[in-house]
Order: sequence, then structure tokens, then C-alpha cells
Amino acid sequence: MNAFIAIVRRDLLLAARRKSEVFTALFFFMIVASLFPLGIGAETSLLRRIAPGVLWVAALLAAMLSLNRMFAADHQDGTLEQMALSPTPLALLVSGKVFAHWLTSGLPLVLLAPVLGLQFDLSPRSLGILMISLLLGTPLLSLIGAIGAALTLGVRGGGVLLSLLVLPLYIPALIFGAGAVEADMAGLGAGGHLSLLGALLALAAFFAPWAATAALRIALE
Amino acid sequence: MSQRLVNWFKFASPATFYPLAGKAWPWFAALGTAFAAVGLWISFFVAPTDFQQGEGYRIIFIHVPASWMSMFIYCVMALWAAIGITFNTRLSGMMSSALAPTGALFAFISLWTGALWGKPMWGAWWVWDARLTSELILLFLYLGYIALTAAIDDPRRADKAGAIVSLVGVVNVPIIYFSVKWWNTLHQGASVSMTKAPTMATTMLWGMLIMALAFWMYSIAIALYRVRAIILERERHATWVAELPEMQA
Amino acid sequence: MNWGSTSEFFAMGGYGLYVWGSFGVTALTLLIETVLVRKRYSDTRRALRRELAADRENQE
Amino acid sequence: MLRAHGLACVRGDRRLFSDVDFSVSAGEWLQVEGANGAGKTSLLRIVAGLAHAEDGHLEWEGQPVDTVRDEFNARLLYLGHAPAIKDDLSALENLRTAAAVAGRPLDEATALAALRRIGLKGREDLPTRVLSQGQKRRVALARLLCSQARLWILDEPFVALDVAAVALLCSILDEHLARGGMLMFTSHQAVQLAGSGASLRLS
Repeated sequence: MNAFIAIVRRDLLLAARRKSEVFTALFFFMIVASLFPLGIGAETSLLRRIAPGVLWVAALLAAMLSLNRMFAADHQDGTLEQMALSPTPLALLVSGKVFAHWLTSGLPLVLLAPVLGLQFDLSPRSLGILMISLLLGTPLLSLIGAIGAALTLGVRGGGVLLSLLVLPLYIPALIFGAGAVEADMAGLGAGGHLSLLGALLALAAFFAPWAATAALRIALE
Repeated sequence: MSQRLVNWFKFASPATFYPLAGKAWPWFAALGTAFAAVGLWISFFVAPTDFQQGEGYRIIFIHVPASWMSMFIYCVMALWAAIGITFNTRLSGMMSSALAPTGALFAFISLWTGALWGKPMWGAWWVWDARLTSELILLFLYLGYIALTAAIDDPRRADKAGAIVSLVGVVNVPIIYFSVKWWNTLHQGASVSMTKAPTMATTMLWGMLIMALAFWMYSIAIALYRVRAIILERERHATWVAELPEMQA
Repeated sequence: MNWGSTSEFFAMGGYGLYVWGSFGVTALTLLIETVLVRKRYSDTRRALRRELAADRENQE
Repeated sequence: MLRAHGLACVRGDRRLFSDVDFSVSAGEWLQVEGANGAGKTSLLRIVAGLAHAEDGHLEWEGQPVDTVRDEFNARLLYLGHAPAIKDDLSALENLRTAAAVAGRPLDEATALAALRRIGLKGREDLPTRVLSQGQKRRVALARLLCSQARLWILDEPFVALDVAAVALLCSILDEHLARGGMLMFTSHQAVQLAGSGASLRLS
């Protein structure tokens, strides 16, 4: 457990030294979300209708932007080898890295989302549901993304390949995440969607580090 | 018991499997052709005209079996992946990569025929119906597998990475299917479902089953043929390859 | 038997384009796959055969 | 005691080496030699457990390494080509975070002492980005000074070091051997080490 905390702290320290990377993803999120009204038109009722989907897709793409850096630097400078040889199970260290990735790329999106939601004229209640759905959904994106990032480590054209591998797996998160807000706006209640999202998160938290670890070992060989 | 295990592993060695596959594929190809003939005969001459959808519903005889095959092949790939990971057999990775293009092709056929069915029935080439949407995502999963294994130069590394992708994918296929269905009901998507609309008469079911068998046999035959090529590519420096009768001048 | 004549069979009650488009493309793609796989196998075999023949010559 | 029997390694189509046997006991060193591409690094990676051998097996204290992997890892220190140094962290932070991630936290005084001995006094808090190539190697080597590991596997440890640093590293290695440690390394240059040792030639 100490090693888990140590790796989270190290990755946060590294992110703090390279703040620009965190902010790039955030700006990307803002810009993509702001492009939609410009492309579709500023009719308030329409914007309100598309808001959950647009914000979720934008968050998903922004979270994906930072994925290929999740293990690449560690792989390049040899830290990954040291992690694999550590007496601590590699899966635990990978979980730590995923958690740190979420703290630096997922959590900021959750916090920024309500501000962007205001651009789409969402009600305070919907903003709350949006935040909860992103809070449950973005860790899921980091977990699934870790598998893709590990698999494409050191592979030619890894960036594009990563999106091809990961985006189909993101669909359930997108459906339940955006669906939660829409269902609530339609007065159907978001509980079902959110609990399914939570179930997926639990499932991924259990399996994804394991799969990512197996993929990392292949990349190291 | 251990004796039997050893025998299984013997078949898993490329040197044994290569001639075996060579002997087996023509049989499967012949079976496939026979089933296809019967299946086509049922689809066009036995099955009666549907009173709602007219003759257009006959597309179902390839659409549904192709969807079945695309999902089934993905599961078989994952099975090979699991075998490869547990027993570290070389053949399993080769089988997975031999199956992937065929699986992707069936996913494509399913989408294509779905679109051709949808145009006259729904009035649109593409409808975000739960089945078609999941089939599209399945095609993406296949393409992801193919792209990843193609991008890795070392074949054994490619096999292992592909095994992880297919296992992760097979866990996700039901989740994706369920989520798409959920999404579809929320958004009141297409109301005419392909399999629900015509009453599932027994002749129809038989036609679909026999066409599915035809596709199945075809898949086995083509996968065996392809795996032979893959074995030759990968084992080119092995002595048993040099001793094959077809390698003598 | 559902069909009175051959032309009726090909017309498919007005759905000819869709039905034959489906069956035709399916048959075509399966055929193309078969041809490609055969080509892949025979190409590999030919290349290997050449390689092995060259090896034998070198040894002699 | 580390013992290897009949190790073989295949990379792609090529068989790099086969039937490699060796053993390293307490206080002994083993230098792996061979031309470029002979598989020196591959051998070290196989021994460390980063890569799989095509054939053969490894024993640690009389038991197959695979069955005692955790204990083996706890006793192992591996330094590969890549120095595992984060450019954005200072030398001190690098040393301490690496130790913490490996599950062996290091107090600041020990880390500072190690950096001082390796010749980085006054540069402990600079980001390693601004250090020279040789100084970066020194940061990586400072890990040796903080290590309690019994088996050191070092891939080209003398690369990019000046004469003084080579002498310093030799004395560090000697101390490790004198404590009963084991050492396995690759190097292109002839190295004088105390204690008994052997060289293994890959061809």
C-alpha cells in the first residue's frame, strides 16, 4: 500500500512539474464543448437537449488525449522496468498510476464540466447529475484506457491505434453517463444509469489493472 | 489422463497441425458448399413470401446467420486467446489471427445486409437499431484487433497483445450489447425489429440454421487454410518445413 | 414453389435490388476472401520453396 | 547463489545464444562479454526476470526463480541501459521516489550521503534535466549506495563515466562483493575487481 501511495505521489509531483499537459487536456475539453453551439446554432432548447452527449463526448476525447502518456515516459526512461522488478505486485503499481492519471486528467474535467454546462443552459440539478456521472465515469475511462495505453506501448502509430482500441470500449460509459443526465431531464430518474455506471466502474477497477499489467509485461519483453 | 493431455499438446504444435489442417479443410469446404446449397434452396424456394415484408425479408437468411457468426467467431478467438495465455501454445495465437479477418468480414456482411434490409423496411439505409449498432461496434473491435496485431513486428508479441485485446473485448461485448439496447429503448429507436416482425415460422428458423451451418463450415475451412499460410510464414526456418513434400523442387 | 417465372424470381417482388444486393455481396466477399487466402498461401509457399532450393544449392 | 542451466534466447528469427550455464556465489562477480548483438543485455534481462528464456532455467538459493519471484525481486537490483531517472525531478527526489516505489523508503540523510559520495554534492536539488550525461549516470549509480540488495545486475555500468567515476564505481562494487554480495555485469572494458570472479563469453 505504501508503494501505491508512493507512485501516486510521484506521478502527481511529475504532473505538477509539467502543468502544461494537464491544462492542454482541459483547454481541449473547453474548446470542443464550445465548438458545438457554433456548429449547430444557439437555440437554447436544442443546446439543452444535446448538452449531456456533447459534454460527455468532449470529456471522453479529452481524457483520451493524455492516455498515451500514461506509461510512455516510464517505458522510455526505464522506470517501468524497475516497477516490474519491484517486490510490490506490478498490478498495484499500475492501479496507482491509473489513479494518478485520473486525478490529473479526469478530476479536472469533472470540476470544469458544470461551468461548460452553463453554456448549454443546463439546470443546476442537471449539472449535479452531470458531475456525478462524470465522477463515476472518468475513472472508468482511465481504467479502460490504461489497457489500451499498455497494449500500444512502443508500437508503431500507437496514438491512432490507441483510440481505435479504446473508443469502442468507452461506449457503455458514454451511454450510461450521458443517459443519466438525459433520463433525469426527462423526469425518469438517473438512479438506474448511475448505478450501472458504478457497477461498470467496480468491474473495471477489478479487471483493468490486471489486464494492463499483462500488457505491460508483453511490452517489456 | 496425463497421456491424453500430452496428445492434445501434440496437435497444438504447428508441425503436426499444418498437415492436419491441410487434410481437414477440403472436407469443411465441401460441407459448407452442401449446406449453402440447401440453405439457399430453403431461402428462395421453400420459405413462403412474408405477407408484411414481401420478398425483402429473404435477406434475413444471410443477415442473421452472419451476425451469429461474427459474434461466435469473436468468442472462439477469445477462447484461443485464453488457451494461449494459460498453456503458452504457439498455435493459439496463429488461430486467433487466422479467424479475425473472417469474423470482421461476417460483421461487415451483417451490416451490409442490415442496411439493404433497412432501406425498404425503415426507409433508411442506416437506423440506430440495437442489433446493428452493436454489430458496428463489434466490427470496430475486430478492426482494433487486426490493426494492433499488424502494428507489432514480433509475431509472438503480437499474439500475446492480441490475446489480451480479444479477452478484454469478449468481456465487453455483452456489456456493450446491453448498454446499446438500454440506450435504444430510452431513445425510442427503430420499432420494427428484424427478427420480431415476421413470425418465426419453423421453415425460416431451419433456413437460418442451415445457412449458419454453411457459414460455420466456411469459416472453419478458410481459417484452416489461412492458418496454414501463417504457420509457413512464421516457421520458415524450422526443419520440418524444409522436409514438407510441397517444399521439394 | 414461389415463383411463376425466372424474371419473377429475379424481381423478388420489387425487392430485387436489396435481396440480390445482399446475397450477391455476401457471395462476392466470401469469394474474394477465398482468393486472397489462396494467394497468400501460394505466395508464401513459392517464396519458401525458392529460399529452400537456394539453400540446397549453396550446400552442394 | 544464482545458478543458470542451459539458457537460450531467441529474438525474432535469430537464436542469440543457447546452452548458457553459469553460477554466481556470495562475494563473486560475473562479467558477461561478447560482441554487439551477442545477447548480453538479453541475458541480463532474462536473469532479472524481464524477459523469458526460450529454454533453460534459473535457480536462486537452490530453488527455481519462478517459485520464489517475490523474494528474488526483493534481493535484486537491476540497472539497465535506461537509467530510470526522471528529468523533471531532482537527484534527491529521484533517489527517494524510486526507493519508495520499490517499497523500500529511504530517509533523506541516507540519500544525501549517497549523492555526496557519488560526487553530486551541491547538485542534489537541481532537476536532473540540467545535469550532464555523466552526472545523470551518477544519479543512477547512487542507487547502488542505498541498496540492500544481494544481487546486482548492471548493464554497462561504466559507460559515460570519467576516470574518477570509474574508480569510484569499482570501489563501490568491491565493497558490495566484500559484504558477500553477488554481481553480474556487462562491460566493454577490462575491469579490475576484488574477490573471485569469472567472465562469460557469448558468441
